[in-house]
Amino acid sequence: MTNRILRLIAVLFALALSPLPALAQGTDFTAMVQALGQGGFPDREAAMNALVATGDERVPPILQAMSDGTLFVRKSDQRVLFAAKSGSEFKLTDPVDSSNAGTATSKDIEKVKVNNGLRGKIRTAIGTMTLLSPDRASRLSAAQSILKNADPAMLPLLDSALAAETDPAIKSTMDLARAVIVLKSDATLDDKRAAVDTIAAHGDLDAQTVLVNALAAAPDELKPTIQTGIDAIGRNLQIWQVAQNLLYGVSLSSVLLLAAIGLSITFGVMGIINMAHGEMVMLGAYTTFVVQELIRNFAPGLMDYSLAFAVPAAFLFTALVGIAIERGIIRWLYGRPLETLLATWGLSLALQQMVRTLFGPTNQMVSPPSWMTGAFDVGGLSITWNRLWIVVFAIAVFVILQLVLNRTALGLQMRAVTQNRRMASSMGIRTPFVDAMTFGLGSGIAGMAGVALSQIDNVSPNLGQGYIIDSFMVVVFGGVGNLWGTLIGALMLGVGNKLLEPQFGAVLGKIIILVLIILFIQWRPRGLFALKGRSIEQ
Amino acid sequence: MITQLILRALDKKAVWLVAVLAVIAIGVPMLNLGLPADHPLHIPNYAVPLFGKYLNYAMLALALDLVWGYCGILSLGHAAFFALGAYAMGMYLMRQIGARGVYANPTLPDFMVFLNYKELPWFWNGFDMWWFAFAMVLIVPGLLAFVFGFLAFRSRVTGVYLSIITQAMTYALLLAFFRNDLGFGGNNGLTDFKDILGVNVQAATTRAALFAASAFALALAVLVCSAIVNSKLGKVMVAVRDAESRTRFLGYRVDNVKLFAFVVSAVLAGIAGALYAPQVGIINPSEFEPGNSIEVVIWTAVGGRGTIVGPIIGAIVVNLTKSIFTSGSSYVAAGVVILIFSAIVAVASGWTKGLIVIAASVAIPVLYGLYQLILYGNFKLPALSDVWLYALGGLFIFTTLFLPKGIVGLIAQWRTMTTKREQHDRNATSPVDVEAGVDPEPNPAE
Amino acid sequence: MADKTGTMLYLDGVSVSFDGFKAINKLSIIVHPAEMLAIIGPNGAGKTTMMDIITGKTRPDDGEVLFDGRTDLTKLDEAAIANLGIGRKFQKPTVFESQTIWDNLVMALRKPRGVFSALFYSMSADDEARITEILDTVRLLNRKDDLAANLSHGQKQWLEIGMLLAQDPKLLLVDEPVAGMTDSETVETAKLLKDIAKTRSVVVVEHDMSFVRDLGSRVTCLAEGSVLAEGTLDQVSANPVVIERYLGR
Amino acid sequence: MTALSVQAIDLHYGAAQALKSVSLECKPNRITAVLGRNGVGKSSTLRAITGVHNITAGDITFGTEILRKAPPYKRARMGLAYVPQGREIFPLLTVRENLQTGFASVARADKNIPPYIFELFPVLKSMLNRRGGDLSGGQQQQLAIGRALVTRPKVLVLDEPTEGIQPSIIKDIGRALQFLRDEKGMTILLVEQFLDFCREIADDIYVMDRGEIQHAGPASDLDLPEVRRHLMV
Amino acid sequence: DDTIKVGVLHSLSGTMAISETTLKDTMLFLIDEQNKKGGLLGKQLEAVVVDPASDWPLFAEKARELIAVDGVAAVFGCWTSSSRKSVLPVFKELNSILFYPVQYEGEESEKNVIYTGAAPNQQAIPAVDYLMSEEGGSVKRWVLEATDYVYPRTTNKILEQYLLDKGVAAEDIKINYTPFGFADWQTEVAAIKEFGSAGKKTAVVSTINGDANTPFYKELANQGVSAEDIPVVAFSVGEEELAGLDTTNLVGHLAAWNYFQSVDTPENAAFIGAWHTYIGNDTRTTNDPMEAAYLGFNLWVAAVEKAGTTDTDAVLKAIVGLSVPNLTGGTATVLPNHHLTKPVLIGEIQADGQFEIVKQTVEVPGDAWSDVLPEDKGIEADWTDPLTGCGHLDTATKTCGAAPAS
Ligand SMILES: Nc1ncnc2c1ncn2[C@@H]1O[C@H](COP(=O)(O)OP(=O)(O)OP(=O)(O)O)[C@@H](O)[C@H]1O
Ligand SMILES: Nc1ncnc2c1ncn2[C@@H]1O[C@H](COP(=O)(O)OP(=O)(O)OP(=O)(O)O)[C@@H](O)[C@H]1O
Ligand SMILES: [Mg+2]
Ligand SMILES: [Mg+2]
Repeated sequence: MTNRILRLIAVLFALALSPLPALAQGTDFTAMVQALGQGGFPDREAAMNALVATGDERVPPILQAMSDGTLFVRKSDQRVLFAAKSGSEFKLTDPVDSSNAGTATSKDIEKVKVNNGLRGKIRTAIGTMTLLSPDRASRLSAAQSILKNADPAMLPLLDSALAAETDPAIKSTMDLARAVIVLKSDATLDDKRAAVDTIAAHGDLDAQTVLVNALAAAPDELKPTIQTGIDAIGRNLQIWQVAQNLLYGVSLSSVLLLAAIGLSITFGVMGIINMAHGEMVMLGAYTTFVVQELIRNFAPGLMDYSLAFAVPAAFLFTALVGIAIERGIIRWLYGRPLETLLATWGLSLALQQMVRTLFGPTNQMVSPPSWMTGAFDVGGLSITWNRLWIVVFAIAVFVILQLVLNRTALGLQMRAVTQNRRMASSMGIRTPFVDAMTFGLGSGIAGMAGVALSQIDNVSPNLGQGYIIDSFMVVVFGGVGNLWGTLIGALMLGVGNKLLEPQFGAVLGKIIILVLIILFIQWRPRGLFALKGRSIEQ
Repeated sequence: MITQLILRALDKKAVWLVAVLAVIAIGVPMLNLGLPADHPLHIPNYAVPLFGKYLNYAMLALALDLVWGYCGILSLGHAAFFALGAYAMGMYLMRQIGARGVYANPTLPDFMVFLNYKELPWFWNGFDMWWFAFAMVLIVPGLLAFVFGFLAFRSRVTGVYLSIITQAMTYALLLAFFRNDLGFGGNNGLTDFKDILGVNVQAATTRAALFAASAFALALAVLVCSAIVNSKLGKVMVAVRDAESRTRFLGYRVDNVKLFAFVVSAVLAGIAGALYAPQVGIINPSEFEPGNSIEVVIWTAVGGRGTIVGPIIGAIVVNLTKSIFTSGSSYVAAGVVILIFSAIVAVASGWTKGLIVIAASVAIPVLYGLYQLILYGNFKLPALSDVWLYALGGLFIFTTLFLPKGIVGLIAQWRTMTTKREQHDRNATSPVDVEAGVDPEPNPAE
Repeated sequence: MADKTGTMLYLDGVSVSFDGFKAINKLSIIVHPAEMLAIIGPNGAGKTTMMDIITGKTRPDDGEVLFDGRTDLTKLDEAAIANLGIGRKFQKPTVFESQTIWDNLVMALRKPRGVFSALFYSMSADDEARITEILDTVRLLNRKDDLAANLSHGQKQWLEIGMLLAQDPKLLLVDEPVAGMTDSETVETAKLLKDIAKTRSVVVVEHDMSFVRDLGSRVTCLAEGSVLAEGTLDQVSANPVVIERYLGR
Repeated sequence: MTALSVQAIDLHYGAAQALKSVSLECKPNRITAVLGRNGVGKSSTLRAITGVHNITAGDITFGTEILRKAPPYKRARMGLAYVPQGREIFPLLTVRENLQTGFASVARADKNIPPYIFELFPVLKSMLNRRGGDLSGGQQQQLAIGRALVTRPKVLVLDEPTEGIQPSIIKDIGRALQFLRDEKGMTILLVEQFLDFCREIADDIYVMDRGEIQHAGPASDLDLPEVRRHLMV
Repeated sequence: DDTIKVGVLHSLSGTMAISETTLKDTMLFLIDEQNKKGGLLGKQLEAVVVDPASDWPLFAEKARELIAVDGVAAVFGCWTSSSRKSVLPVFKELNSILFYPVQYEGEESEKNVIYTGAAPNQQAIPAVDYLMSEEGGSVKRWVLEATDYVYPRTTNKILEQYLLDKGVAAEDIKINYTPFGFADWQTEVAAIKEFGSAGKKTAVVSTINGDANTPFYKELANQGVSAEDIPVVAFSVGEEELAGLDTTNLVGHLAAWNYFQSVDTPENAAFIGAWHTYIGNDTRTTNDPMEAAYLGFNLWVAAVEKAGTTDTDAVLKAIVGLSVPNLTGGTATVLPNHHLTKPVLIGEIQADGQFEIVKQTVEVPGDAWSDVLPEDKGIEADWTDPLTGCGHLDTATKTCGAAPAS
């Protein structure tokens, strides 16, 4: 019941919006839909407005399809149709009555074009029409779009929606939108003051934008209030800004840690100057790609969990590659650490070229799962899901590795073997096995890092190259052979970088960090967590 | 005293080397300029600066070997000194352009005009005078090495820690020189050189002269390095390399020894860079890339570190290989390179290993072709440019595995081998020995 | 404590601890010019650590370390201390493995240690004779062109002794010189050291009592980082605590 | 029956021959000592036995097995433990971890440190958490012996075990070796310069010179002049 | 000789391989097609492919080798400005021709180079014009987000001047540089969001180079910067780059090029069809530099045919004024300044990784010396006669290579 009334209000609002209300009302719905496919962007906009004015339930999906690029015009009869790609063909459906309209090839049909401007308008239109939708997500996005395009004409609609709304997040957005509208409308000064306070209390960047916008248009009496509001938000934001930068730093650190932690095994523990480390990361990223392609083709339903398969797959695959490398090359080089630089450099060239041969030189696409896209707010902090997951992943890898190295027999044997291979063998430790396992472990962890990096960086043959220098810096900065050092090193470099960046820009910031590393090493010649003791000082 | 030093420098090997270089320095230009183009011994124009470049690289590698091979300082930033020398020379060459630039500004190089510089930055002053620029070629890398080395060696930064901060140094320089605001032409660097010492840099005679200068400079570097390593200081350097703290307890100031080697080496690298810039015709920040410095290390290792000829041979071999394999049409040359290398390996460590190398070099193109066959249905052998990274990577891997002392180590190996073939084989890289872990330095940090 | 003047080595109230473990605890020791001091003491008593302190490898937390009665060794680095004339043989033999035995000695030979002196150094006939003599003493003359890496454990000990001789220091610190030597070699070594002690100061650390007896010098027994007993060997070895803690029954 | 027998082995370092047709036998439940001057090849013999360095000729039998080119860890797992010259402690592992490395060659039930090790070397107990590399020379030597005993060996091979150890503990070690021989049924092969010590505990002796065995016999032979001659400078 | 050799100078390894390999394939494809048509001047064409390995000095070495050793008639190659700068002296010295297929910063015109990619006025300025227009969203505030090297620096210099000329306030322009291969864009994207929150419609003009783009766009998607709020227009992002990205959250961001794969013309359809057949892969994309290579090659063929020889000077003389059809339905004409006439297309990213063309201009003549910059106003280049031509001609004073009038 209320719904119908509200819809009516919506229609009225749309009428106000639409330039050609009378016309729109008069023509029949199908013709109005067909009009979407004609003329240029302005014509299309008019046709859209007309459709919105009908208030018809069928409109939002049509508009959504238009925005998503799944609305097409059939060239033969100029009919506007939904088109869904299946194989090399498109399945056509009529948007008006959902009837099947046959199939077509891409040559027969033409997309109903939208551009950014139109897309924004579609969003608002859908917003007004779905403000009362039972679906929480569409209500939220509706509220947000109204906030973005606050129009006084929407006030009654919003008020009634507010009354019906129970979800606090949506309600708060609606409150904000209402306040914004009030500011724009010709409400009383007191109402407007209250609105400014509501907005200021929100305290985020959006609120600031609203107020800055309002300031120019506001009557003089209101200006001081708005200005204080802006200032308050500004101060608030500044504090959050620092926290936000720290957060960015932590997130960068987690990436550095992931990239470096495998190296802290192959280089830190085993003493191999492993120039092919980056390529192990790269292979991990490609494994992610392959796993995702397999899932896309054979089990599309699991797409969202592809990373859960990719992590073990990448670990196993790169670990096996690592073991093969150790057995084939590295094992001849123990006791000649500098030669490992030469061989692994050669290896990295060959591995890069191999990937280039197999996959081509260009980037491969790894899509983010839905649970890793987007961001959420905590106070004034905006946290993106993928960064959060990467931080969690990095910590998990760190903890597991720490346990393996310090709590298992294999960990003890690894350390023994790398400290004195001959004696370890004399103690009954199967050195070839342990060597292969250690290198495999380091490589496997690098591969897992590749899974994470595929989410934020190129999946290309050069992926590893971008991280190798940073990884060595982190390991060395933290102190070779100490996992905690790697952790703290990554944190310090990551956070330092992100704190410097806003001040000095990325380039200068990076230079400063490098110079600081050089100076730091003068002060602590064996890194942050230097291994101590007689045997080292020798 | 000095004469004695020079005499000592001229041990048998060095004499040979210097003589060969002198012959090359005079002979190549003569064959290039003196003979008609269709003469079979004529050296074509394009080859002169190319070989000149190899000689500059060889000098850089030799400089690195002085600190790495003899003194144990693995510098992963040595190309920075090379680049600084090249930049100093490039600045001189830029000033020589004068008003002939696109913008015809008599003092400002083109890129400065374009970036709205109103006057020359202070550090560009003086570079119009050749003696000043040439002095800077020595002073700038030397000074950087001195300051850097003074700090690092005094604080006893060693091993990988030192390597990594040298890498940080060159990386920081790379980023800095990339910046347009720094006044060195940003990523495009310095280019479009016209004259050097009043003559056209592109003239064949200039090219030949620059080549001769490169060869002589290399000969000089050989003398300098040989003098140093044959002196007692050379022994101390090796001692520092092998047991740094023990050397200290003998009363040697390890930091001074290292600093001396480092500075000499940086200056040599700078000279090499200065000769490189006019021959290549451009100097830009990519020379500072950490990968470049690592490559220098690799040339040295391939040739044989801790020797004087090693790095020279290594630099030339690797770069020649690179040139051959990156070019489109030298299948024959590439085949010859592979055969020679396999032969070397076969001589050094037995014919089975030589066969492994040949097998690998046949297998990769064939696998590549099969892959194409599966993918596109037609079997076609790959272009050299598609497989050269395998070849280069393979060269490095096989060198470390089969020629642990580099290419020159071969000669020494050859000698022992002729007498005690059997034992030798067992000792070189026999798997069981390594398994058992003949592990001279069990320190994880090195 | 006692008078500093006229001492070759003067340690007073020296302490050092590692991660809270007191390895040296208020140690005081004096060595006079041309005197030999034998130091014994249980494993872990701090004998090697004491030498580390004297040679600048370890910085004491506390206390005074003087050379020649006036030079404060705690302020100097290893090279400076070595150049004052303090030579050391390490407990674990450390020689320059990739160089020949001859070159090991060339480097050790007492000459100016500067970079340029080393660069311009050329060997005189005297130097050559001296090295040959030392090689003869340590019985490595026939192996002079071998790499030091190819020596057995005991031979490396000898080479290190040779290097110490070549340095010609005023104060010799010798840590377990006869470990791994045969009995007759031990006797030889004792003779050699006694000879040296006629003109130099020598501090010897050893666990071989017969060797210490051969030295016939003053003996100090350390335990837990400080002096437990001092005197002649007979006096010290009669000390019940020394017997209990060190010599055993 | 022999626990360990070495038959005419040669050993080379590069081109240089260190052992020439060396043969020796360790009888079960006995302590066999090898003596000789510096550089005569004593350690090389032990390296050959433990597999740390490969022999170029000859054979080594351990019980009934022919070792030939078996890597050291296989030999350790058969029950051959080694205390090398120069201690070879894992410098960055703690004392406890150093001892635990021996677990690699024992059955699960035996993965504990036999208490008598701490009775023998009480200092190890008090330093369990210190890094092995920080110990004093003598402490390291004690650790090296303790570590070998963790593997519960059938045959224990020791290279100059008394080097750098204080007199009272040398006596303890002597007693301990006898205890191991008598109570634990261990066979012990030992290289030693310290004659008094040998005289006290050894059952059989071999004397080496220039890479060859010059004399073999019971411990009492130690005082023969021809044996002495090989030990003189 | 019974063949005419053509040099292909693109990095097949190293950091630039990702972009340049496709161009090598394109050249081989074009040469193959031409040979099927009977070759050139009655001879078959033969490609000589070398790999300068993303190493700038090696570019010079390889260029020299192609010209001096292999005797190629012309070279098609280079991508980065540095590589072009590195080979320039070689082409001048040995008098050969380089066809350079990539958009670049302008401020150059050389006798021996034909620039078949866009000059700034054929890409950057029209893109900005579009965004300033009502249709493009009436953008008032600008972030120039760039990689720190010469192309972005120069483009930004021109754009900044242009925007100021158009009355944009200085505080409404923000320029930010990041290093090559930059991978962590959190701070930068947040700063863009913040800059865009001042109440005026804001857009980002991106001259971010190469590999750094993917993480940039991934971060944009993550932080939810949508094209309707803050559109990003890029000059270095084409279909090839998008192929490595999930574009569902990037729909609506823009790129300005002279060609898009989605261009709906028969020429383009034929080109794509032939390309797919040649490369044996229906999913390989086409992109703007490929079209530039296509144009360059066809122009060279036409010029050689016109001149009747492959001799450099004759070809250079013949080529000025020549026209060939482009793939977007118009023609490309070689201007006296060795640049081409090209249409400017603005495209919006679609969910399928293609661009939807939202605006297309008529052909714009490429301007070597930007008219936007005061010091370059009135400077032209004229190579109508290659022997007496001039790359930096002051049209006011009729002097060549003189200092700018200002
Ligand atoms: N860096 C260090 N960290 C921790 N403990 C140390 C360190 N250096 C020495 N110690 C301890 O200090 C004590 C003294 O060691 P030192 O080597 O001086 O003994 P020592 O008297 O030479 O014994 P030995 O006769 O066995 O050679 C030992 O207990 C050793 O564990
Ligand atoms: N790693 C090695 N490389 C080359 N030669 C060696 C090596 N180790 C020992 N040698 C040589 O082999 C010979 C025997 O050495 P070995 O170590 O077996 O002697 P040793 O009898 O144990 O002497 P010591 O009592 O001094 O320990 C010696 O002459 C030595 O020079
Ligand atoms: Mg000691
Ligand atoms: Mg021995």
